[in-house]
Amino acid sequence: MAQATAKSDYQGRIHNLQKDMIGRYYANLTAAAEGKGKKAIYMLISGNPVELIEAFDMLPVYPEVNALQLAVKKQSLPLILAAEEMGYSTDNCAYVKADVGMYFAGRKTPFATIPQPDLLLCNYVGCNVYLQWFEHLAEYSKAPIYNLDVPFFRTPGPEPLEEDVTYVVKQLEELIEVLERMSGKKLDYKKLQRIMELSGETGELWSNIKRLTRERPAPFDAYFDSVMMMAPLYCLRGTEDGLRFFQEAYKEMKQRADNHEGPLPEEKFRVVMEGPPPWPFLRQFRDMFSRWGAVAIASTYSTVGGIWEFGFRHDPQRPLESIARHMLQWNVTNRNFIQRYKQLKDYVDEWGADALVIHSVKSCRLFSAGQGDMREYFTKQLKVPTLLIESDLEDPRYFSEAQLRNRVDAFFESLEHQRHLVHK
Amino acid sequence: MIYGGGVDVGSTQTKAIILSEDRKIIARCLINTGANVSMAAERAFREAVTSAGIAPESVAYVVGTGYGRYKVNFGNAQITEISCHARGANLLFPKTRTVIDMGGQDAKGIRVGEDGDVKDFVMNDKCAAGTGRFLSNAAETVGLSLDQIGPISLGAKKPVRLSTVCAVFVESDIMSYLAEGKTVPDILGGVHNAIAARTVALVRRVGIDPEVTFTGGVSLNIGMVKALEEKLGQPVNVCDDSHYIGAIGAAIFAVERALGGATADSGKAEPVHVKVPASPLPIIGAQ
Amino acid sequence: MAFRRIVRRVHLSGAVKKGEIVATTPVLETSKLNGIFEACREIGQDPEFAVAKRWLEEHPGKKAIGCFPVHCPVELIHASGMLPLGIIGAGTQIEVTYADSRFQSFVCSIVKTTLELGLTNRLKFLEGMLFHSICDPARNLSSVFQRNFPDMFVEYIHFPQNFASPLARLYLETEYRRILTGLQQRSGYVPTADDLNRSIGLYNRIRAGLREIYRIRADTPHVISAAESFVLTRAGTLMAPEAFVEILEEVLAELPGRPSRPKDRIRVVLEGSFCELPPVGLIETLEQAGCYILDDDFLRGWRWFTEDVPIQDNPLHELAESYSERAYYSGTKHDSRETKAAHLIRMFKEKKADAVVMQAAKFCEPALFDYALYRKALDEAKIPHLLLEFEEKTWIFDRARSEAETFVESLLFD
Amino acid sequence: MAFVAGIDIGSRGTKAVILDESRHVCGTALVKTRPDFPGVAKEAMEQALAKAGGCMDDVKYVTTTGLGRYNIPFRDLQITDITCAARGAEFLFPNTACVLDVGGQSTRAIRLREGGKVKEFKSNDKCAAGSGGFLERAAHYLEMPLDQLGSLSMAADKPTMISSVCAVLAESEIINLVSEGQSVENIIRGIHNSIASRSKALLARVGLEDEVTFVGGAARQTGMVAALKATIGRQVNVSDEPDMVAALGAALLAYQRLQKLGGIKSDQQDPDLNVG
Repeated sequence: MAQATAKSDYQGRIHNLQKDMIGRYYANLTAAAEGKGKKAIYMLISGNPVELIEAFDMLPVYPEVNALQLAVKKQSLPLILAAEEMGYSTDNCAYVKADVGMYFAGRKTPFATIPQPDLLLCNYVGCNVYLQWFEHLAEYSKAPIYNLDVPFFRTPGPEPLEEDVTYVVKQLEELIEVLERMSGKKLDYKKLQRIMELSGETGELWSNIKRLTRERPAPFDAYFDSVMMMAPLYCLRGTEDGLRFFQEAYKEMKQRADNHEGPLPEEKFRVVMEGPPPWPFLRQFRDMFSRWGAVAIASTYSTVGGIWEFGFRHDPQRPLESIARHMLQWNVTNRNFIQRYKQLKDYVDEWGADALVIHSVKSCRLFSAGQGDMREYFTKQLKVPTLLIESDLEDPRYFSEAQLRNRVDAFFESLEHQRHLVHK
Repeated sequence: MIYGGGVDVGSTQTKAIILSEDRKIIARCLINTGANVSMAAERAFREAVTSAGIAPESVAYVVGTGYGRYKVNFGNAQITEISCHARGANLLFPKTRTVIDMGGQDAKGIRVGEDGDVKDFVMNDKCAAGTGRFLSNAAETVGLSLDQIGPISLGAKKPVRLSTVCAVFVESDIMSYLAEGKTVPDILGGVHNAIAARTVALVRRVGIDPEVTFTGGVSLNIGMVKALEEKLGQPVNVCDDSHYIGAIGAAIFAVERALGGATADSGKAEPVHVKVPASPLPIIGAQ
Repeated sequence: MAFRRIVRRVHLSGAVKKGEIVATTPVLETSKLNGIFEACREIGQDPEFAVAKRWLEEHPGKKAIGCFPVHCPVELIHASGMLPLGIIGAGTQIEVTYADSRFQSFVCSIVKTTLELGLTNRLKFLEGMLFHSICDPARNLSSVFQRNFPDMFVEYIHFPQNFASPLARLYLETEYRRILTGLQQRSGYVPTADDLNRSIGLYNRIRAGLREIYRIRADTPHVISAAESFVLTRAGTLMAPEAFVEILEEVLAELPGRPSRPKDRIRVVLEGSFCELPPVGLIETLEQAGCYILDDDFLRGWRWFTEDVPIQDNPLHELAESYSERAYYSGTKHDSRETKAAHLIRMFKEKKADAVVMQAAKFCEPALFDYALYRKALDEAKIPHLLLEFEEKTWIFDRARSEAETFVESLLFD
Repeated sequence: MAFVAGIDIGSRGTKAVILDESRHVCGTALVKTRPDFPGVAKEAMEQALAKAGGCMDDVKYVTTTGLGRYNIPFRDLQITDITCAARGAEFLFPNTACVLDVGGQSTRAIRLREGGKVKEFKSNDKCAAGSGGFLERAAHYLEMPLDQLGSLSMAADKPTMISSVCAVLAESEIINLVSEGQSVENIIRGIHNSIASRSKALLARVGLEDEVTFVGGAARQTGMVAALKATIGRQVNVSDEPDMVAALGAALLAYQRLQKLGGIKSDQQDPDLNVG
């Protein structure tokens, strides 16, 4: 039984490194909250233009990261309830509710004190809830807001519209003016280029790491272990620290791959994971798959902040344009379903997967609304065994363990049975 | 003679089946699950063994299934009811390609292969959970018992349309219709149609190939059988053992494992318990 | 007169299903107006779109484009010689049996019923569908349409959200040009600026007429009920604008002479139903419970502008400009220049209302998010408010009725 | 002798309360709701009248409430059960600031104004479990008579956590807890706690203040009341017949109307007289 699986003491070198670095990041947040730190710029993970913020020596704050961290630490429910008492609906995104609850609870968390925003930079990439979220934070904090309006990647071609790129670049220029007013100093273009360089190399390493999971066994779980590497990718991208982390990470993962080490003693099933994980029950959820020897070799969730494994790199020669393309084109949230289907299919084919698992979360309709069609497409059209299960990424009330386990067990039982038949 | 035992621990009822190696049902037992699940499982099994008139030892292998499957402590293995229903339906109706199972907690659609293997399956969405509950709430609301409503629903002249698939709020729908003066048969007709429509929509996701076998406790409800056949536009297999099918499937697995030389200690339907690395926290802050 | 024919056709089409609470209009059943409203109600509830199909039969070679709420630049469709239609779910008219295998139980009803219309081949008569950036489910719905109906022209319009910047309206103009190019490829006709201005003129007339209806409602709510103006507006989205403008102006001509008697009701402003359509029976339930609904955001995107779109030599620019400068607020338009709450309270005061009713569709995130801020602001302004959640596919309103009645009781017996 | 009556036709039970000319409660009755609402209402009213020692003709004014309020031909007036519950609670406990009504179907929090009038109210979300019906089913599943739930709940040492908001899913959660071998006491207390916390959320929405009067069938359960007290940390009033409160409110409003219409001589009323 899931409970029976022993907690392993596996801790890679990068776990400690990550712990230190992110620890320092949170220390910076607390410092800012106490007025002893940098200016705090609230941003959203999807296609975040963190490079610009770094260029102005300002501090990126990600409400999403804070919200998921609260969930992981099992702190989210009371905050969600507090928000619902304020009038938020049970059907509203629980990330927002946890964040709002935390805001009114004094912004104190077990991991940091979150500073008030100096600027709400709503880099609205794909998700409409982002707009409401920051609209509400603006109302509560009275902080200035800039809606960076990123048109949805809605055209069939491989490239976004030129008008869209120009539109976003022009807005980035507006944003630079805003940041210059805030900081009282002009943008240091050379510095920005250096940051872009760092981001470029970081992206290169991250891409190489992600392509390692095409090995058998995959050296790490591209869903449950990737999330550990995502934090530095968002909070430290464009810094020397960030680059160092990914150099270490690549070394370690490459070594594991060369030694044919996987996260599980035996890799029985290779699955592609779609959708965010249930943060409040990450362990229980992972165990449901581990006990079947199922390893995620790719996941769309690890591309919400950007898709690097298909070649995108930040370009020091064209900073604003490549930031714009990162936002418009190279992150999963700004892509339509057809494009996401393609991405999943590429994972299944190039990474060699046995099945697709769709974790449908109520909170994030950007991800989930319509995943039934995805199931339809993969089972009926592509004949890829697909499991669709429902819970939530933040709200523990929507996680019914018995039901989930039942579905997961049944799914792998049938995959196992199919294999026996093939062997016969 | 080798025997296999299947124990299906459901939310409300626990069923046990003893199967002989030639796949003959030699004993069945059904009791209420009640508050102590492992005890219910054991009692059902023991009573089945007794009525089979064989020695408990001669049951070489026992498989537990259903929600309480992990509570079948004396069992050798646990297998989900999805696999078991497919296998059980395959024994009773070998031409089965689609299984529709309506239980108290879940509704399922299973696409089944020639040898009773699960090709694909779907289970109800969160908000359409509790088919059995939907019916018993409806029965309660019109003041009838669960086994009465099926036959009565057949007398519907103009079945009503329910505005909800929610087992909790079906009550208020029914109350409103009663307030409007709709007849009980028409309301119950509507209730059965609503569930049938919802279930067919669900099962369509795995594709509906004949023959269709209707399993689970609700399959004993004639009103539901008729409503389902109407919505499907094809007959469905049902038999008196329909609500035992989970246990039967479990017993088949048990016999197979027993004949495969597996014994109480070597049996492994359950996946091996591998050592799992700790899920690294996405962000390791101060802990 | 265009209208009589439409009425007869709808009756012939027989595609209409009753079963909702019957309207209790404050006048004699025999009047001409009631005939119009009754016909409009039936047009609005016809899942087979008989009126539009008949128009297409009468105009060989013409095509129709479906518009998903909230907003839609109907002028672009009309000027390229096609018929814009409001495809806004199917209410209680059809059973959802395919669409819920694609969209989960936590997705709002309109998304499912609209897809159901498609999956049951009821939208085959359309050349295409236009969606736009209102919310995440609608966004994904456009993709699901693209995958499931490859022959259909499915476009997704990006409406900018950064109105603080002058870039936004310039961008919308280029986006309109892109949509127009796509439309004219399908219609085979390249509209001139004059064509566009003619369409703008026609829809200006319609929108002005609707603004007048709403003015009359606000001043003399007993003369025309919210349910009536709703069915009228909805019918207008399902027929040729040339035909609708006649009906509209006929209604406006008839209204002054309409016999009616003011009732003892509370005066409310309704907000939150800008996308999914509330069942007519629900609006009537609210009115029967004792509310005069002075203003609402039903079919916001089809009434769209607070004043006429100027007729100038660059129509696309004027349309874009109007959206950023002269459009009604809605839960899907985020304008940092004035908060939605401030806007709602301003409207409330203009209308001299007693209370606000937030009528949000179940699972509608934009409306439900707005409620949290509205509630805060309304409490601070000491304005009584009631939240009602609805689903288009309900026809039993006991719960809403008793909540509305209680709300009215609590205000009346003050 | 002249009487007024209040009848509450609820989803599960139909309740009648009879007041006499001096506003004494002189008869109450509870019968299970059947499809035929007028019949049930009449039956309840006759039972209550029998206790009051009167007959139908003595009843001068009938107010109906609950979901069947429109279906009673012999009513003089229908009023929603929220308004009635508020009025009844204020009559029983004059200092009531908030009313929590946990009925068979839904849970409502009501904030009062002076005179037992409704200031604000909030019903539970369609998907939020925590109605009396949910308790009944849990009891049925745990094979416990409903009236024992309360006392059992008091015996809990380690209440379990029931997190799901949906009654149906909460039920499978309960089943899961049972199969994990949790004690019935702890599970029942867990249920009571979850209903209490949901109730607190509703009360907070309308503005939680002293004193809270708890009405509806669930208020009969000591364990439920204890859980509520513990969760909101405030004074909780419960009358002997908490499920009669809406019917009582209806009767009081009937009395008020009849008085306005001059059906009752003002010197006969004694507002201080109290029941409960």
